[in-house]
Amino acid sequence: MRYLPKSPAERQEMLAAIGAKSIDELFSSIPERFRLREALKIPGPYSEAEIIQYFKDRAAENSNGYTSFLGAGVYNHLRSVVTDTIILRGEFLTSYTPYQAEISQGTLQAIFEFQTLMSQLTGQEVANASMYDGSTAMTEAVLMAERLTGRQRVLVARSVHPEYRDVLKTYAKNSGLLVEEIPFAANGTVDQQKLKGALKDDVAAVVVQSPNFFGVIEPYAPLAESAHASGAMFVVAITEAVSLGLLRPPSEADIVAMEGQSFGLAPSYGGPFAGVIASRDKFVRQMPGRLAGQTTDSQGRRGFVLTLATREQHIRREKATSNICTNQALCALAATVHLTLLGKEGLREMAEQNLSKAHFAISELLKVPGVRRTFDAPFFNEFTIELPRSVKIVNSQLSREKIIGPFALGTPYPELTKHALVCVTETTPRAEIERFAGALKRALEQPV
Amino acid sequence: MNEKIKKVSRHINQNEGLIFEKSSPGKRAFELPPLDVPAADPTKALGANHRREGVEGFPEVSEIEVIRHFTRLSTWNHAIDLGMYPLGSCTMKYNPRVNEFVARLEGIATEHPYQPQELSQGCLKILRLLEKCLLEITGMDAITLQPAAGAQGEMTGLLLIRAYLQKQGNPRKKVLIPDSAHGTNPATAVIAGYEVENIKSESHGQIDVEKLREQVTRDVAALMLTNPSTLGIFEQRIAEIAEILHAKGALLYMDGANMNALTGVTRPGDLGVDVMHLNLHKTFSTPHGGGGPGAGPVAMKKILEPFRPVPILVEKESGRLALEPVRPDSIGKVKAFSGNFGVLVRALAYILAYGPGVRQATEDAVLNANYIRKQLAGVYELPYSLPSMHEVVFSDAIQKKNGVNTMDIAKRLIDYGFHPYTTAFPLIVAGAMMIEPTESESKEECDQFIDAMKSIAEEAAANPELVKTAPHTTRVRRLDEVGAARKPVLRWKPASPRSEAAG
Amino acid sequence: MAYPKNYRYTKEHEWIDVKGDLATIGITDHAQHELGDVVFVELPKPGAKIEAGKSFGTVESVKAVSEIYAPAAGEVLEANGELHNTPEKINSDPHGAAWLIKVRLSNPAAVSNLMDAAAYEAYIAEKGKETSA
Amino acid sequence: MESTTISHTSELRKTALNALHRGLGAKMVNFGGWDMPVEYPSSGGLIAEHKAVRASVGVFDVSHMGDIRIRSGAKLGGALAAVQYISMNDASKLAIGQAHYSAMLYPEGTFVDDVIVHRLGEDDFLLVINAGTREKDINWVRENTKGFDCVVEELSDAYTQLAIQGPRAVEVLRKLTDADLSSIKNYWFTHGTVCGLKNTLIARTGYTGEDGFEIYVPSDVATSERVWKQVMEAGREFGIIPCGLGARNTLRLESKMALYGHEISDKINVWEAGLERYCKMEKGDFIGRAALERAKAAGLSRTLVGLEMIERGIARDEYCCCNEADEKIGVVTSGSPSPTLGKNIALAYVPPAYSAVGTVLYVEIRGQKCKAQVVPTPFYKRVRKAAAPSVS
Repeated sequence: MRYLPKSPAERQEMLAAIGAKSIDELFSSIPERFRLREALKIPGPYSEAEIIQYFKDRAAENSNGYTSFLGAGVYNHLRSVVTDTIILRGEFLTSYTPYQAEISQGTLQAIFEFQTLMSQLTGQEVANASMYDGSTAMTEAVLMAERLTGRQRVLVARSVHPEYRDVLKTYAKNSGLLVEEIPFAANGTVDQQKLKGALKDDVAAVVVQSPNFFGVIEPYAPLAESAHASGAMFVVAITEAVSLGLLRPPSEADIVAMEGQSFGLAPSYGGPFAGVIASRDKFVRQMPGRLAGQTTDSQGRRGFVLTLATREQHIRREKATSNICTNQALCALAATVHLTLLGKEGLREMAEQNLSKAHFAISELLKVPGVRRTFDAPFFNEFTIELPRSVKIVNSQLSREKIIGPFALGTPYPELTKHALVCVTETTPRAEIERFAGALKRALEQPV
Repeated sequence: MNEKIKKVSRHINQNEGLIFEKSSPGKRAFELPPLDVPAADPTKALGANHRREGVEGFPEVSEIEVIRHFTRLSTWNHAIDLGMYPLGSCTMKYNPRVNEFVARLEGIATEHPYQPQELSQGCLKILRLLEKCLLEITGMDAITLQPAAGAQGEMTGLLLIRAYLQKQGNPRKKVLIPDSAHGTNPATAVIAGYEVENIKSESHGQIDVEKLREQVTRDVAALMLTNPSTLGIFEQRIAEIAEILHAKGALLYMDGANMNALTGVTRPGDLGVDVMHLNLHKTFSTPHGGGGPGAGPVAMKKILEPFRPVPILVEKESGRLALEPVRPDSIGKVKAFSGNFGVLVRALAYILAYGPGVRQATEDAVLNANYIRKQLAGVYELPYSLPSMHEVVFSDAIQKKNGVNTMDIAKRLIDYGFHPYTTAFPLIVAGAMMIEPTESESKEECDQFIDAMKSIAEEAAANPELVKTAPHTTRVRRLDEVGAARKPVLRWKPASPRSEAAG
Repeated sequence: MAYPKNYRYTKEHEWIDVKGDLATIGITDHAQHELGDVVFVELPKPGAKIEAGKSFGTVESVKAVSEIYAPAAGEVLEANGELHNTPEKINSDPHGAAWLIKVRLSNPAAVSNLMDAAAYEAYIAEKGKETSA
Repeated sequence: MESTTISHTSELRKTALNALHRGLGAKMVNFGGWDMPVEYPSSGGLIAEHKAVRASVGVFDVSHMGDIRIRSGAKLGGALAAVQYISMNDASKLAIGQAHYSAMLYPEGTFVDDVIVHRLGEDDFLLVINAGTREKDINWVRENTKGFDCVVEELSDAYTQLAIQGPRAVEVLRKLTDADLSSIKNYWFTHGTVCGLKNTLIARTGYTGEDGFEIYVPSDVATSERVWKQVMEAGREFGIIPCGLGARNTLRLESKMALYGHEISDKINVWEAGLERYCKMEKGDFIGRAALERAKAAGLSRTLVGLEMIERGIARDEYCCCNEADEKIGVVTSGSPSPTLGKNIALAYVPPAYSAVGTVLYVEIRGQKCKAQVVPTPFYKRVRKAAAPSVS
């Protein structure tokens, strides 16, 4: 087998050296009756060519040739080939968590740079080395707020990504956390009156997303004010990180939980991505996940180590701040390389193109008879429109024209079955936007 | 080496700064295609109070600088591609490159989790086939591919157990965890809402079954067992252990971290295990990537099937596949979207490459571990005499006499071109040296490792100081972890009289 | 390092120095030795109640966290803020400058059940044998 | 333990056996101010002498070595206190009749000289020192033991010191003494009658890496020559031959035994020399201790490694070591062909980064870069019999 570097003779030699007659002897500690007699019933062995063919065949059964207007937490952005060139280097790809600092300085310095970039982006003082994804990052942020405040009630805006809220509920169930949802106002932002009403001195955190799930940008200041007024932490979730190239960062937030997928990571049918938690220095010892810190070696040279490890499960065991061991180092590295390539200007320009295309798109779509804008509030690259009929039906018609229609809000928000979340990024050509508008017009003209 | 010297020579003494220190306004490494729609005015579109003028401190460099910066950093890492990486319990095996290739294919990497399922049949078929393979390998009845990593798999597994017991009226209080277990287990148990009760290993490092009998009460929800244990020893009475638990209505959870010792040889399902997680980044060769991403599928027996996290992959009568978002008894969602798909793709590519022949990989892994054990026994102390599976645990007892401990020896290994083994774990072995070669090491590589370990043992006796101050060949020497923890510097800040963060 | 005669000691390696119903509490030289370089200390706020045998804070080294257990019950009057910036004091002067908290004891008499210096030294000597065995 | 520092006294010193050596046609050299035999062509020369010691037995005249006796004065314990203060090993661990390897250090933690310390009695020690450093050593000892209640006397000229070395040395000596040699462990000694000479010091020590004895007999020519001849006589059946300093040097080199002025000197500290196991920091204060503490904290800048030449050429003292990049990284301290291994070997100081066994580096031999490789040391290890356990 091509992955195994031993000849039959060498195996015999090694067995002899061990003093075993057969390989089975090495498995003697497994009770005879439990040892598999026949071979596993799994396909293979396949040559490299066959493996590639298998996956190409599967790829052909997916959405090739379609233009998509989906966002809703996973975004299609330009990615430079440089990013893959770097993360495919064996020294990054095939190394372990940098516990042995002396021979992991590459990974450690890259993480330190990632932490710096994330702090700068989010307007926070410190960011960790990444989490599984945005949904778990937001959940961990809430648990962090619980530890810091010693309170157990959490208020989550209903305009936060539905799947993020679901994950939070799963974790909350057994940690005695009480999750309550705050409705959204007519303009799609958090209903501030309802929020004030729900806020008492037992609330650990107020969680909002911006731009929120409807693409609407939340006003941080008043929300932060009400949260802090009752001693709760203000937690901001961000699913479209590119927006930070143009949007003022949530510097009012105590904790920011962000999905980094927009930074050089392919949609990849939902993962792997890279979550981020950023916060204030004074909270760092309650922050989950790994942290790279700068220090010096015995000769006074600058070097980096994983630090404050005592928060982690492998030391604290049952007292750990989280049970997460892996971060998403390679995804974080991809994001680091990607952002380094973009740089200050590139990120700003990318954000501006998203803004421009989205605003062009909404103007085109609103020309279509029967299409109305749902929320009258500023947005970045996603917006919600109302159609005269169920979005699902419209989408099935659109797909005949090789268009993957916008996200149908009806499933997570029953009251919004006729409302669609449209996403347009710098990757969507003007012609496709116009084709979409045309197709939508035709779809709506057809009798139901 | 003097930080001022910016000349770049051989990588071990190369002095590459932080990317921020190379930044200079006006440099670019990326250009976008021209905008083909009217430019929107940000201030008008967003409102002045939402507007931001670029990200302060963001680097401005050219493409070649980016390439060089990260390429130089990469040379400071050890990696499987460079040589043996014998970290115990981490299963640092070869990461096949075809896995990377297929994960990046157009139509695989490009797919959106919300696209219509009739346009996602390819993705769903991949998930389906992987499920089938993993079920066959583990001997279980049902599986979820959702969890993002081993630790989340553990949590998912315990939530399944909790939901199952809850359904029967009582979630129970305690989870039993052997003292040899990995630290994640207790951390997970607590997050799943359970108290942790440690159980002591008997003198051979196996679970003390007699004591277990007493400890398993109606309060016990489950036992979390790592098999083979972190000592690399197979839990011989596991079937009996399962019976004891089942008799009291408790379940057996198996940490599959060490599945590389069992794949194709025996099946946890047949051993009486009720639920287990797999680390695809260990046993199934997906790259560790410096610490993630991973994936931690959870395989289970029928009784737990109804509680699986959503979405659930189902086969419609038409033969078409679908992800179902709701299930009445589901524990809910553990992660947004549908698992770490990209990682799952790589794992399937690995399984297909071997097919049933994966047993050979397991045999070679165990062969390597036992070969190293044989050659180093006597040179280093073997705290437990039971036969080793895929990894072997020595202790530094002999070298301690010269004041040389496991960490010193580990660091000296670096000078010999190897990554250190796992130190100071498992906790029940003082000065543990936990070595897992995996099947990816040739006899030659194993022999070189053995020679290095022998040579270090000699040095430990003849010239302890040399070992205690290792490594000597790396770009940086032992780093001041105490200083790093006392006054954390966790991000770069522009050098200023006040801020020393830039070092 | 000598163990002050006037202190009392616990099996969990805390010391307590009682004056009337006021007491100062810290960790022993043995404890700081076991722990290694201390990097962080977590202490209760004034006004907090502590219970005998219950954890009231933590001391962290690079690779270990240990709970600090109250030798006796009482109310916290003051926590040693110094230690936040100079945790290393716990390594250099555990029995003096690196005291952790000052408390008003609810039952000063109970302290007499704890080990005196001699008993404590015997106790750690005994432990030493176990571990080396 | 010998020195090659050339003495400037016009008149070379001679041992009591000088005439005898010349009679045997030995090739004589000025060795540290002494007129000493380097090899005996008549007995086959250096290689034959070397092999005789490894395979059977040979005898060396090492009377040029110095001997310093330190005894307590009125107050008991004075001698021990003094020895503890001037030497780095822990003499309090010595039983009467036991000896150990040690060294006298400068306050900088570098070497005044290395010594073998014998404990003759509770308050009575004998330090055997190098020939070339005799004056320096004795003055150093006198200087630094002033504060102690002890008497220091130099006995160097009182003894003729013969080293009978090799696996069969015990059989040779057994024929000449009443002492129970089998009861003398390695690095222990006793007093017994040798060649009729009562109360002769018999030590199971040596400088060859083989089993063997060193005996100390009165240094008058008559007695010395008589004992020498009787030893040769007793050894004949084992093929004993006289051995010179040449063989002595190759023998100690194969066994990685330090030579003053080469592996150790006033420029090299204990950690660098890799002699940590003979330096007992925990025993209390001694000259050089503080500096060694600091040196430990500072970390190693160089360490002593064994080299084996891959390309032809013999690495000699003072030759440079360099890496591929041609950077000078270290220096050879001793080098020679190894008669036992049939290879060219050397000891050298290099940065720890080049110390791993298998590391390839280059020795500059007369402008020529010759490839060498770091190998495990000692180059030669004798198979010990249970009777003679290791010192360390």
